[in-house]
Amino acid sequence: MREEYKIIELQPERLVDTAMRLKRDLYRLVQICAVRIESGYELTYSFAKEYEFLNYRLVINEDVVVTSISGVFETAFLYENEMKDLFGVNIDLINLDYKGNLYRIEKPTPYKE
Amino acid sequence: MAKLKKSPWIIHYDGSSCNGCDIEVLACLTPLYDVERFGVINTGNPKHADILLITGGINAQNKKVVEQIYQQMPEPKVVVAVGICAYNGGIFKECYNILGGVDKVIPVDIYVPGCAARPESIIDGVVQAVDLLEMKQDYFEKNGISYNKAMKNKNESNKENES
Amino acid sequence: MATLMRFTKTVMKNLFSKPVTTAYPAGPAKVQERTRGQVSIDIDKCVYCTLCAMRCPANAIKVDRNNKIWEIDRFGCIQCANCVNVCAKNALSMDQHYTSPAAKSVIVTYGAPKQESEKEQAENKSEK
Amino acid sequence: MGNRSIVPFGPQHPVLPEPIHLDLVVEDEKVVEAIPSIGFIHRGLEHIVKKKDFNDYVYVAERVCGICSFMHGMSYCEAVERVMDVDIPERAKYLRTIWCEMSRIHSHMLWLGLLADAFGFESLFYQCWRMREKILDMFEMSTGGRVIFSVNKVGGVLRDMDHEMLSNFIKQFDDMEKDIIELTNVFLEDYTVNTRLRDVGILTKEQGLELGVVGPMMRASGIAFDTRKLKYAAYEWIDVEPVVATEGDCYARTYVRIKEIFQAFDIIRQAVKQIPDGEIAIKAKGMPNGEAFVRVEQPRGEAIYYVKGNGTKFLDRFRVRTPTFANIPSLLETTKGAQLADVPILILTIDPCISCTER
Amino acid sequence: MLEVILRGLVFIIAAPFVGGLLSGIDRKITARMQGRRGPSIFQSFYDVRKLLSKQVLIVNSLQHMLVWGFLIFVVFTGVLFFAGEDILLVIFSLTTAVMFMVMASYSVNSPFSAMGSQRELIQMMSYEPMLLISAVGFYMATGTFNIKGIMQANIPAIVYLPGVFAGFLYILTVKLGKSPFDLSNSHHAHQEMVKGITTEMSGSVFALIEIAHWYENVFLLGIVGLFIVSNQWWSWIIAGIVILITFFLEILIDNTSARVKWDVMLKTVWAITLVVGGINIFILDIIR
Amino acid sequence: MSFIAFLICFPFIVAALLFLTKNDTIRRVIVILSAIAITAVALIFSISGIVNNACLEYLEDTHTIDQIMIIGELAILLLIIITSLKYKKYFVILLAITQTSLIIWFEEFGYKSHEKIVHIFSDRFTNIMCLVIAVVGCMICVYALGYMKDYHKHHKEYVDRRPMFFTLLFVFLGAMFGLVFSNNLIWMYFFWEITSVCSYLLIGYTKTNIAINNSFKALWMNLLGGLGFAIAIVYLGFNHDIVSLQQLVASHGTLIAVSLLAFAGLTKSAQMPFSGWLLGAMVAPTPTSALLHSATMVNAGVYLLLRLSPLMEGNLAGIMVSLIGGFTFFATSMIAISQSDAKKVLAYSTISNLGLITACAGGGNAETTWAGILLLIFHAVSKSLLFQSVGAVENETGSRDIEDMHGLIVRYPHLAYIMLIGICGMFLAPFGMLISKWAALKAFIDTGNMILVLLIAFGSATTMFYWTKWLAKLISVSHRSKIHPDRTESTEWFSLISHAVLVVVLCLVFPFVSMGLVEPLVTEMFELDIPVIISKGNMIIMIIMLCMIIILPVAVRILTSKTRYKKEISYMGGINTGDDRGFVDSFGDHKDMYLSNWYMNDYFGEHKIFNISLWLSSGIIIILMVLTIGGAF
Ligand code: NFV
Ligand code: SF4
Ligand code: SF4
Ligand code: SF4
Repeated sequence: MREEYKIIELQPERLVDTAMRLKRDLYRLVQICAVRIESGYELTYSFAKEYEFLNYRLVINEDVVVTSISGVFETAFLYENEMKDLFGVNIDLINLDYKGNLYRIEKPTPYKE
Repeated sequence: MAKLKKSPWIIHYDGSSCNGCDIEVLACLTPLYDVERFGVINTGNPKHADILLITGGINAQNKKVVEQIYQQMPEPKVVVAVGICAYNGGIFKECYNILGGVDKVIPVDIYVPGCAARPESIIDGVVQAVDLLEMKQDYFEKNGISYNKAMKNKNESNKENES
Repeated sequence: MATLMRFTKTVMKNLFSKPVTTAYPAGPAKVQERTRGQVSIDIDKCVYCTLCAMRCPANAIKVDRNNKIWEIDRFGCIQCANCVNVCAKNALSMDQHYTSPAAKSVIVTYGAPKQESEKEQAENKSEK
Repeated sequence: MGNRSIVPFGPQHPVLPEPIHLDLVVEDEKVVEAIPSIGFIHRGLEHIVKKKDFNDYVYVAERVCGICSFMHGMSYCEAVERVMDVDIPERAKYLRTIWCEMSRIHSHMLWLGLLADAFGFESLFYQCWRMREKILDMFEMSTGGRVIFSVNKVGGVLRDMDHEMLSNFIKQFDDMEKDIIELTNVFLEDYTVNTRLRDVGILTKEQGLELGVVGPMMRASGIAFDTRKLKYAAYEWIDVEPVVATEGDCYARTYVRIKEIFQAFDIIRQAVKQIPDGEIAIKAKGMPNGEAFVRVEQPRGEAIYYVKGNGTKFLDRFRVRTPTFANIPSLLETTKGAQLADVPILILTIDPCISCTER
Repeated sequence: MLEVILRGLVFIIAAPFVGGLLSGIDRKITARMQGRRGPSIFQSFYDVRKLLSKQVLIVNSLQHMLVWGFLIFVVFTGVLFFAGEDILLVIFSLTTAVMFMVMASYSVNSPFSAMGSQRELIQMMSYEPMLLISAVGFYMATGTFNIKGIMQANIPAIVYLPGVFAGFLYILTVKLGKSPFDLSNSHHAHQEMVKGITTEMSGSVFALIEIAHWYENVFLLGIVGLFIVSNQWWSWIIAGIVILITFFLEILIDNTSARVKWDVMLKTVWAITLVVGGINIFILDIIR
Repeated sequence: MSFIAFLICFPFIVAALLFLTKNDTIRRVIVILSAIAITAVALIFSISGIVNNACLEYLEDTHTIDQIMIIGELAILLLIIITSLKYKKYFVILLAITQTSLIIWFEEFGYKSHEKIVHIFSDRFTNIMCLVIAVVGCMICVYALGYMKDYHKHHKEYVDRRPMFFTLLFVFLGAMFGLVFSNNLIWMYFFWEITSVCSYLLIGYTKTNIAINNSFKALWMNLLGGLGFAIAIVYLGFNHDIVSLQQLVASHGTLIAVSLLAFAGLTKSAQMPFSGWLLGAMVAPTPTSALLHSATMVNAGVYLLLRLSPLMEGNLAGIMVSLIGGFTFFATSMIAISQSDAKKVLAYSTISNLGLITACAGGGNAETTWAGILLLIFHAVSKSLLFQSVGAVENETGSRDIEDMHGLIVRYPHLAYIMLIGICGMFLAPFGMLISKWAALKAFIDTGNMILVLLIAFGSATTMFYWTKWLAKLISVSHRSKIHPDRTESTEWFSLISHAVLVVVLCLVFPFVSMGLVEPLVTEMFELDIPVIISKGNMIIMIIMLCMIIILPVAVRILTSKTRYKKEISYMGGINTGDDRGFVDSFGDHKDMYLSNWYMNDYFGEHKIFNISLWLSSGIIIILMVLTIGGAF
């Protein structure tokens, strides 16, 4: 038997709203995960409240600019910096932006291929 | 004269290891293995250290750090690379951010194999390193030039000869 | 309640009992029955199928099917025993003893009769 | 410049077994600002799922970190098993649980030791690590490795522990428990230790939720959440109640971890009592296709594994979000206004595992 | 005069041996308390010999001079003490010595070393009053600041100065750099200040510091003895025993406490100084 | 006599001249020449006085002088009233009027034994004071030449009122000479008032709001002390028919008057509840501070206290003075820890040091007085040196923050060495603080004053802290910072170097100063043979220590000439960027490393300690004054 969880599709524009709503409802940000797919990226924002586990899925093209939710969930800055550095996802307005230096790697955005 | 033999002080730096080797290095210090009985102190300060125990491979970010720590150690000094990662990057050698083993940036004197290297192996490595230290010290006293530098010069002249 | 020097009892007990420190290197190293030391091969069983080499996550094994050479870089092996598990011929096993530290890697070759002796010597030396 | 010093803390620093760096701005010793930097251990190991057979990748996964190695291997397998929809034998689940909890004990003991080292209590550090050696011996006895076990595989485990071994372990645990009680009481009761832990680095429940902290860190702030209440390994058949403390300071975090050691003993006892006979692995057929999240409770807290397969033997994506990663922002929060001498302790009370964090 | 010189010479020659051995014994006992075998009791000598043979990395040459200053003044302090000179002078000379060390480690412009020296300064500030009060106590108990005079007392000073003695033991922990007060320099357990004040000292420069610490420790234990000795010969034996007990006690404290923060140190040391030392001399003043 | 007259009057004449001189060069010539003249005369006079052990007394028909003084006093009153009205400080007017009328009334009507007394006198103490004032004071004037030029170059916002400034400096000197030579208390009071007003005017030099406020603060506090002085004079005159210092010292039963005079001394030497004014004085250009803090102003206070010291043995006045002194010593040295402004540190250290002198004076016995006088000498010279060097550094670097003096030894080596000598002279060199602590401790133990013993023990620890950290700051060498061209004026250099030499020489000849000068003086004051305070052996040891410090650099050079060195950058966790000034920060960029001293504001901050201390010390003063006065009835 395994834990059940939901994956919910979300439009990038609604991301910040949703985050704010979740924050109001006392959810915590669990993780943000990026996956490189053919057309761009698949971003999963996971939130949890107690044992409930929600995943919001953004499927975006490479050039879409995603607004950072670090203004809402402070902790998001690490995930977002990571996605930016490793995948090259365009994320805007991170409150603590390492500008590509979170991981100082030789090859930029290795996951982008 | 065996001046260094009885008091090899180490500095431990974690390159990009998985911690496996690190905690084994630390385990060497603990009562069970107690390397202090050989006079080893884990100084944590390059300027006091004789032996650099380094675990894990080299990546783009820690490259400079490793170089600098090595540079800040006084002569004679020995580098002991602990773990497979420190030898050639180990299981991570295919990762995009692993440049390879420690010898990519500094000369390594002893490799301690194992993933994770066992405390006993690390002790063996340190014991070998101590002998090397003595050797380097003698060399320095005899020739007035540090062993490492001499070897480097030799390698370079070899390379020149080859080409 | 917070007390001063709460640790005294343990410390005094330690002081007056025998230290737990091992005798190593004067004494033997401690190993268990299942300890994964280094890979050893019964070369006679090996059919040079290269499966072990392909599945070795650290690429420590090289198998030359044509020349019937099975070679392992001792310093490149992460002792995961995957090769042991995948070898269909059970040619491989995990030794309890591990490779000694050295200034250069020990690469051991089996199979090809010429180099065997020399390299094996190297290995034996390093194992003392 | 006023009377503020700007100094680097790390990456090479004796109190940090692992490289992490903080830009510290301090006033006398009071930290005004601390910005962490990670990446000194970043290897990029998630990326090599694309190059390694998913069966062999478990050896990479368990080397995400040498401290919580077992759980990484296990969770990777659980995730792949979930994608492939394999249900592994119950005995394997129990074995995994036992190893999990043993890992937790070892990890917490290790942490306690490092904490002691960070506040300059050398003997205590040694004592903790000495206790921990016993667990390592048990690991070696049961898996053949001291820190990296390599006993997981997709479809089960590779090594069995027979009844004799298990009861031997239980007996040893009983002995150990006494010593550990004595030892951990020093952490909880010694005066000097208390001055270093109490009221240091307070994180309230609200802050905790906001910063998304996990694991003991979270529970020490009064949030009762433990991923072990979810179903993975054999936890669905085992009683666990999250250990909580409310103060949210370093003391509370120490308290929670200490209690978790005993909880782990308890879980192992339950597991040994309940463990059924049978196979320890089944053959997983086919190739993983699809995606799955798995959440497990690592010693440092909730870790999340994500696996996405594409029907070949190479996976598309493997990702772990490790507990330390989630806890780092709280480090930023707690260091503000702390003393420089607290910094190592604050770094340690999130129980950082940088190699986990940076992968 | 000759006697004074002789005593001084004996101190200069013997103290490093005693000090080195003491530190070796310290390490051995510490190891055993931690359940390990530990190094040889001559380990400190091995260490210093090694340090002397190593290359010296310096950040600037000023540092070397200042470290020498430290050593010379520590030795001088000890000589003054064992030659039986004035105790206030001794304390003053010790202060000067430590100041040299502080400056040596500050002069290198390195973060940890500089912070270490600030901490050393705080330590100094916290123990200094107690040192002075000890001297005051001696004066009140024996009527002289002169150490030779103090040693000739009919009744050992400790009879009058139990509080001051306790206070002195307290600051001794600070002076010896033992846990819970090993703030500025870490001997073994790791430290947020790396090696604190000795961070930038390597090779023979560091060896000098070690040697100076040997001298210093012998001298400090000498003060402990000073509390006990009187004009009776057997008091010397008791003094020896008390010194050994004190030494063991310090090791025990070192091994059973965490390092506290500087504010706790400052507060407690001053409080102890005030309460134990202060009350002691007040009472002494009344009953005199 | 003519010498004394010269010393008192000549500065006033020079002052008048300077007031009229607008030309820089002429001023320069005048100042230098008159400084030389004053110093020379003072040297000849004092040294011959000391050598001949001459104790001079002058009985004069002084009616005209008295009349002049009355006029002078009225003039001062007028000045105060006018300026106070301008700035609406009515309280000050009240104070001024009260005391001036009191004194004038007394002089006109109560002053009976007019002709009997000695008006001017000189003994060892006056000789010493005279030397200090002349040497240090004149050098400060010379220093001021260069300094003020630079000052107005850097501070265009202030009106250049240099003629006024130099006039005041010389008036100040004249007044100080007058003060120490006066035996007649009324005369002393007159000069006392002049110094108050002078300092008030000097502090207000820049005419900024803050300067004005601080100058009034100085004025009212000093006037309050003056009031005490005035009351004491009246009281003495009426009740005991005493109008001169010598009479006062010879008589032994005028506790109230002593208390009142001591009170005046405390205000002038900026002891604790009255420390505010000296701190405020910092706003003035540095020579002012140097003058106020070392040779003049505050010294007037402790001079008076030391004079009275034989009268304070074991009585309430003594307790008050020593308690306040000890307390000030401790409290202000703690506050000094939390300050990073060099001038402020110096100000607090002055107060603190004067506290120690005050405590010594209040101890009322020979040993402490001995220590107090020695400390006064050392303090005057070192403090003046320090102020001047801080001023010079400020003119060079534009900052007087100690933090900005990081690595001064590399950037401005000469200034740094000078400053080093100054700091060492303050507390490190074996003689400054140590001997006074020594003697004071011993004396206070002997007299059973344990509170003071504790205060001194703690105070010396805190003193050490702030000096050492400053010292350390100066000598921290960072790689590759450049030597900067030094543009300090020659007059400044002259003064700085002579001060530095003076400090070193004073330390070296300390035993002679003590034996030849101070010990006989104290013997004289207390009319008994003082015990050996520091034995010859100990003196030798101290000299050895001093020599060790001096020889050390050379010796170490020789000792270590064979060591194999390698220059290596400092340790920064492995991420140091190139040299020891920066590191790679969390964002992968270069960040400058910066090291600051500790200030511990949470513990020793001004806000934490100052006000509490004010209340405490006011409490002490009020209670003890009330007890004294109450006890007399
Ligand atoms: N527990 C744990 Fe890990 C994981 N996942 C964590 O941060 O230690 Ni290396
Ligand atoms: S060698 Fe193995 S255990 Fe050691 S760091 Fe590398 S992966 Fe970890
Ligand atoms: S898998 Fe077995 S049989 Fe095949 S090459 Fe390897 S060792 Fe030989
Ligand atoms: S044990 Fe693992 S690493 Fe070693 S050779 Fe076998 S498969 Fe490769």
